[in-house]
Amino acid sequence: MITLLIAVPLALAFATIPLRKLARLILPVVVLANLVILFALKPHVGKIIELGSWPAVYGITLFFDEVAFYFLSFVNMMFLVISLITRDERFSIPLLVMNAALNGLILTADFFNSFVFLEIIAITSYIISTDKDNALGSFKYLIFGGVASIFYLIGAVFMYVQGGTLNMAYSSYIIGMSNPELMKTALVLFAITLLVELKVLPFGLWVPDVYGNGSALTPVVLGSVVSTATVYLFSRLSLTFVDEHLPPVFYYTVLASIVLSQLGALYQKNLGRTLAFASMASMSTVVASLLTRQESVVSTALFYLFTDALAKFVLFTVYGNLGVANFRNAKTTGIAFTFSSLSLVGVPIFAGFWGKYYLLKALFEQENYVLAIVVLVSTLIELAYVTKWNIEQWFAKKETTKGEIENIDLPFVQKLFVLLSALILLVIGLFPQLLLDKTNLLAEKLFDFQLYRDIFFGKGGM
Amino acid sequence: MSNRGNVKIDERTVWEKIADQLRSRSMWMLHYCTGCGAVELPPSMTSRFDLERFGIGPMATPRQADIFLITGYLSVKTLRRVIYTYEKMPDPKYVIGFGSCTINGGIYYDSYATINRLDYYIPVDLYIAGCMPRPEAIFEAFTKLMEMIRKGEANGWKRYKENYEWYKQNQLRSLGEVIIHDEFHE
Amino acid sequence: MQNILLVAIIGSVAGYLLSLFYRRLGPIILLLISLYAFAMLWEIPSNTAENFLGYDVLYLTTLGKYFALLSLIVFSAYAIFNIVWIETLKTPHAFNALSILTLAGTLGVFFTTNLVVLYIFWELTVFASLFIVPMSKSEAKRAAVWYVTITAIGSFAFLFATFLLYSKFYTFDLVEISRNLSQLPKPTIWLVVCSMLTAGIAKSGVFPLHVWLRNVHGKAPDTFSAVLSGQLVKMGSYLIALLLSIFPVTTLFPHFYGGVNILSYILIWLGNVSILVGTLMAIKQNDMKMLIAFSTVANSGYILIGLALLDQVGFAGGLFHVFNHAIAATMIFLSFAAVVYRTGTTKIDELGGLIHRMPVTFITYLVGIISLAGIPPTSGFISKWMIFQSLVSRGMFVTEIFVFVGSIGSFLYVFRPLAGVFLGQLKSKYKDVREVPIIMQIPMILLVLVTVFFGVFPGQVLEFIVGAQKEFGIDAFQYEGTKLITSMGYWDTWIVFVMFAVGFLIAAVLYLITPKGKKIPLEDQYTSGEFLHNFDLYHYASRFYAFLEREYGDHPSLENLYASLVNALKSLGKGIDYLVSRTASAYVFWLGVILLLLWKGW
Amino acid sequence: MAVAARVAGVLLTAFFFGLTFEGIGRKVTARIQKRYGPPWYQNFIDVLKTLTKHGWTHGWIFDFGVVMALGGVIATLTFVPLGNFVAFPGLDNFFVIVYLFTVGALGMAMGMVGTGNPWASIGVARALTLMLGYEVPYLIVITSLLYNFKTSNISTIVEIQSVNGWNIFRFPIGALVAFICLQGMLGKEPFEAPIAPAEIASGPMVELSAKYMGLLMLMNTFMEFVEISIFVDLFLGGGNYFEFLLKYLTVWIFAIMISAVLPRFRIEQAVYFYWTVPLLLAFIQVFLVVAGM
Repeated sequence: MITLLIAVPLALAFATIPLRKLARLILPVVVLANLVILFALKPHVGKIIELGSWPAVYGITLFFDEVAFYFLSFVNMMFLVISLITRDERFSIPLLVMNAALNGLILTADFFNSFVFLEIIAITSYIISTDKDNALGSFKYLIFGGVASIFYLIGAVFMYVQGGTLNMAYSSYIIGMSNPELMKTALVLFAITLLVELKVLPFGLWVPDVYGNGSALTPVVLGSVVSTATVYLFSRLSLTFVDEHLPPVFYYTVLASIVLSQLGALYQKNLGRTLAFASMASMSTVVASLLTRQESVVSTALFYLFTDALAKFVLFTVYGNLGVANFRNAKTTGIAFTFSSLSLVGVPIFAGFWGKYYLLKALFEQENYVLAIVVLVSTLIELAYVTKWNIEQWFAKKETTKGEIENIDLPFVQKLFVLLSALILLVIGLFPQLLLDKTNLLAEKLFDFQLYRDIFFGKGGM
Repeated sequence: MSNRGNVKIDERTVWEKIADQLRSRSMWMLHYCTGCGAVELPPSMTSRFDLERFGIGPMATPRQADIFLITGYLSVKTLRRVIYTYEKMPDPKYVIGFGSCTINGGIYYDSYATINRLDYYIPVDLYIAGCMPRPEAIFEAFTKLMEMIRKGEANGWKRYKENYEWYKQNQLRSLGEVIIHDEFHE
Repeated sequence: MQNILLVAIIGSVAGYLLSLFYRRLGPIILLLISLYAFAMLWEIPSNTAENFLGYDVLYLTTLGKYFALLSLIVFSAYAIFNIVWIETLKTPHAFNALSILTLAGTLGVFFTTNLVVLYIFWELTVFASLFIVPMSKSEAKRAAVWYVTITAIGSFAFLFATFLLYSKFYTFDLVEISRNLSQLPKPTIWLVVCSMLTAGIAKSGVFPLHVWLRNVHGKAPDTFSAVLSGQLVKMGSYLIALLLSIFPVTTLFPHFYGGVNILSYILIWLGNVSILVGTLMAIKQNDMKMLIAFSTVANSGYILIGLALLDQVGFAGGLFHVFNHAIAATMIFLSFAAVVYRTGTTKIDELGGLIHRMPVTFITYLVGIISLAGIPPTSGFISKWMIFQSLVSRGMFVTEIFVFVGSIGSFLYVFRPLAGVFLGQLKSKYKDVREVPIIMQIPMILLVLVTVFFGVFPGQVLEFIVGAQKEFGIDAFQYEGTKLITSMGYWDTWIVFVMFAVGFLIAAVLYLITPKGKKIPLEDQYTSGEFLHNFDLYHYASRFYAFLEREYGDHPSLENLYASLVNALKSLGKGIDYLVSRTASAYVFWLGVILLLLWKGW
Repeated sequence: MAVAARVAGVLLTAFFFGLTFEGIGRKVTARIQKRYGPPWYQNFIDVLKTLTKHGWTHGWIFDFGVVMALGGVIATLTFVPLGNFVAFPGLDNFFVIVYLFTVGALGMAMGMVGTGNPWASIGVARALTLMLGYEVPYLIVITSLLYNFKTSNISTIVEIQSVNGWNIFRFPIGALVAFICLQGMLGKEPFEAPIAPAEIASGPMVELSAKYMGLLMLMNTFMEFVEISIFVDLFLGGGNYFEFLLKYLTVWIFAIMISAVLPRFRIEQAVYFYWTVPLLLAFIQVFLVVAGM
């Protein structure tokens, strides 16, 4: 049943190629269907689905547990909102394909399969990033993505050669027992690929041109949806299968990336590129917290990830449609923009504050002062430019040639969703427990390889 | 002090009398040297002839001054400032004219720029003869003035107030209407 | 306490909605809230604990109650003044809502000793006041960003210390933390206390972090700079007072000089430098609001010195100075707001002779500067006297130099607007300026009465201060009625006031029996014989202390230092931006190089 | 009633002896300039003469300023101890007197600038800057004294001195600094920039006609009386009323002699001088006091 999540969008994507107009309408329906299936399958979670009833070791298996469920629901909800909001129908088909690939990526338990889905996502995101004729930016993104994905393939080959099987659970268990050194090198290779998608600075040099090109669609799709899926894969690989740290050079580069991308954002004169650098910074913060490999820190990192994704969604949508807006005559959009930007910075009554609060509390409990100070410094720099932009837009006096202030505003649909997500941020801000319990569950699940393996071993195979 | 029927009747109240006693013993000169006689003042104030013995000393502003010394010839330009400063001095105020230039124009009587008779423009209480009187003459004048004040005869400031119109008319006739065309005036 | 906070927060939303119909409703609501809060708070005895939305975090100390009542006085004066002044604003609804929110935030800060809740209300106040600052002048935008960033430096340091303490004691309650603070190793204590104090120092505009004060107070909407300087700065002083009194500073840190421990000595030196900087810079300013902004820096230095002395007289002096400066700064800024309401400019040399058209504003400003400069009949003198007594009794002569320069310097810089704006020649442009409407005059007159009343009968304020001192174990300040007693000597405010009245009476009698002076117009001046036609120029106001300013003309400016620091960071960002926008071929090349290194390195 | 009598006593002493000593001062200056100089009662005549003249007023702030000035200085006067003759025993705290003194100064400043004449503003600006100059070393030295005797009550210091000798011998440097600052306070010759008759037409007093000039002269006399009596109390010890007046006269004559022969400092030179030489001496004095001399 769960395979429908992959099959339906893929099938419909290619079915609707001839009727271009139709694709525009099918996309939201398909995503809605995904959500319905997902929630229908909620009760019997923690089940393996073997494609073509081949046993786990040989065939391709999908693994559907709570972690996958929550990530899938978040990804598909964001996809639903995006599909309702986008106005240009050129990208409906790539979006459908991307949806299928994303569902596949989260569900698969097979190395090669995850590589395939990763490739499909990469290709569709190259296409989407060409919005607003940003050819050079997407070409650079293509270069980065292409070269990086080779490493993922080499890593998968290592796992297959050593582990004998492509199944994640089996091979990592076998290699874990026999040759942990190789496991570490494979993880490094996987990390290089994923860090490109996770926009950590040395690997994420393509991000400002792609995100900052002014289109409403690209940054939201890449920023909120694809990054979240990649975070899932990265945490699954680095936390569940391997129980040693990545080489410390990764940790320091990520820390440096946080501060440097904030500084990059501080320098920018164009709001789009500032937000691009800001999303790089926040994603690097999440990765840095994942690299600490402590359960409490990881759960707060996920909390921070979800609230940040929502906030970025609002910021990018408003910027995509209005550019540097004048909120004097677009009050509700302005309030939504200010709410989400303040939540990004961590002002008390918004969700972002609890994200940073729990993160810092966890870090201090683990005596990890370095990351805490880096987070605080980065928030300080972020505070500076976010306030600058907020004030710039609230008190801008943009007289057009006709002299009166032109009052462009978000169309109703987008304004509705933007306001909705801003209010969600406020609600989470007032009652953080709602999201925190779920992320604690996720973190706990991510860490016990034991349960993951038992389900597989119990099923069949060796 | 009006001399009705040639009998000088002293109309001053008791307070006025006491005030005049005080005013006579402490006179402050307006340090505004209008003519060539001014050069006589410093020697009269320094160690050889000490004016301060009589309580007479120089003051920087007309607001605090009692005596106004017109020391010599008075050109039309300075006359306008003399009148402007005279009206700035508080009552009672006394004017002393030095030398003949203030009486009848002296050696500059036929010049286009000077005025011949000071009395037409501001009331003068005392004149000192001499084409620039020496300090002794100045002392003579000051003691005379002190005596006049005590007796209540130095009433130039009252005369100025009583027939103010007449003085104003003389002043305007000699100075002419002051018309200025610059950015400050409409 | 909880319902005061809830009323204020709901009030801010109500303020926004109501002022949509009629813009003057907003300030009226703010007035009602502050009066209600004042009445409620007066009844609540100190040391009561309450819960706020389920978490029992609110705890009212006497110190908190004192500061809260003071801020309510400032806010009510601000509200009454706003009822008419709100007309000049382009965005009144947001202004009303955010100022009520600021009140809610400040009251929240004063009502709690739980560190996280204090941080939350602190940030709430900062962000509420942030969006008000750029509402009037356009160049205030940059000032607002500076305001937030520097205050954020302080509050993030505070947050860092809070979590450090939490990781050690698993509690956020300040009282409990202070009880077992001494278990921590020495360097950690230093780190925690200093980083917490940075928040207080940043917000109260003390020396290293005073750079934002000039622009923000100078360019904020006129009445709001009264709240900024009169009240929000006091939040910083409150935090310093709270930390210095709750943490056992005297036992934790070694004694240094004159009975003062090393931490207080450093704080005193920070206070000294901020007095010097504040005074010398205030003397230079030509914009009257920026001038008073720098006087706030100087007075925060005073308060810091008073508080850091932590003894019977000095601590009481510091707390009393908080009261005086709050009231005086509010009065002065309200009078400036009135001047700007009528004339539209804050530059001193463009104004002049306003006393003849706006007497009530003049009297407010006069009593304000008499209290700010610390001259006897008003309450300003009492606090300065206490600080002097404490410093002299301890023999800290270097600090005394700065304090004396500060107090005499305050005569100089408060006199500059007095002579430049209110006295001297009345500019022809403002010939027909009228006095501000009655509603604006009421708060000004009220504050005048408050200053003079507490100048003569300081009993009520001293009662709160003594309560705060007793609560934190500092031996309380002694006073009987109006006689203030210290180890070095005592004086009686009532007798001084009576003798001042007697002296005034004698002078008045002398004035009346002598002949009456005739009133002459402003143009009838001694002009050393010259005929002047344009009396606007006959006014000495620009570069008032030119001869003094030349002495310290080329002084190092901290503002430029911070600006160049930010530019350095931005150039780092520029480097990243340079890296980002390379051509694709460059990336391929570099990737190849990295691969080679990896291969060889492996 | 005793208090009222004492207050009246202090005021009359100040009025009578203040003006006579000023007269004597003028005679001494004249004698220095080889002149006879005016009679000793000349100042009485000057003051009373100005009070009888008909002057001008520049509005209510001008009148209020003059009255506040005189009233403030009279109030300060009542607290100053003359030897052992004190109007309010115990209440004569040094800081109260110094700051109550500034009420008079502020009143005068406000009144004079209220006239609207820029000469007055320049004069007052100079006076305040000069005050910044001399006040700092003065207060440092006096506070070192207060720190030494552990009290800030002037009358107690007077009693201590009657027991163990005048302070001028125990703190010579302090006395020197205090005297230099006294010269600035009195506005006597070297530091006469604020009321320079030649440069700025007698500074603040430019618009003072008749009785206002009289009241301000009275105020000036009372100010000098307060300043010198503080100096005498703190440095020349106790003794009864007449000894106090004798010491007052000697200090006054000494100040007059210095002022009679010196030209006038420019205002920034004055401040620069005050913040280098006297401040340095004050610091030496403080060092000695703290070191327990």
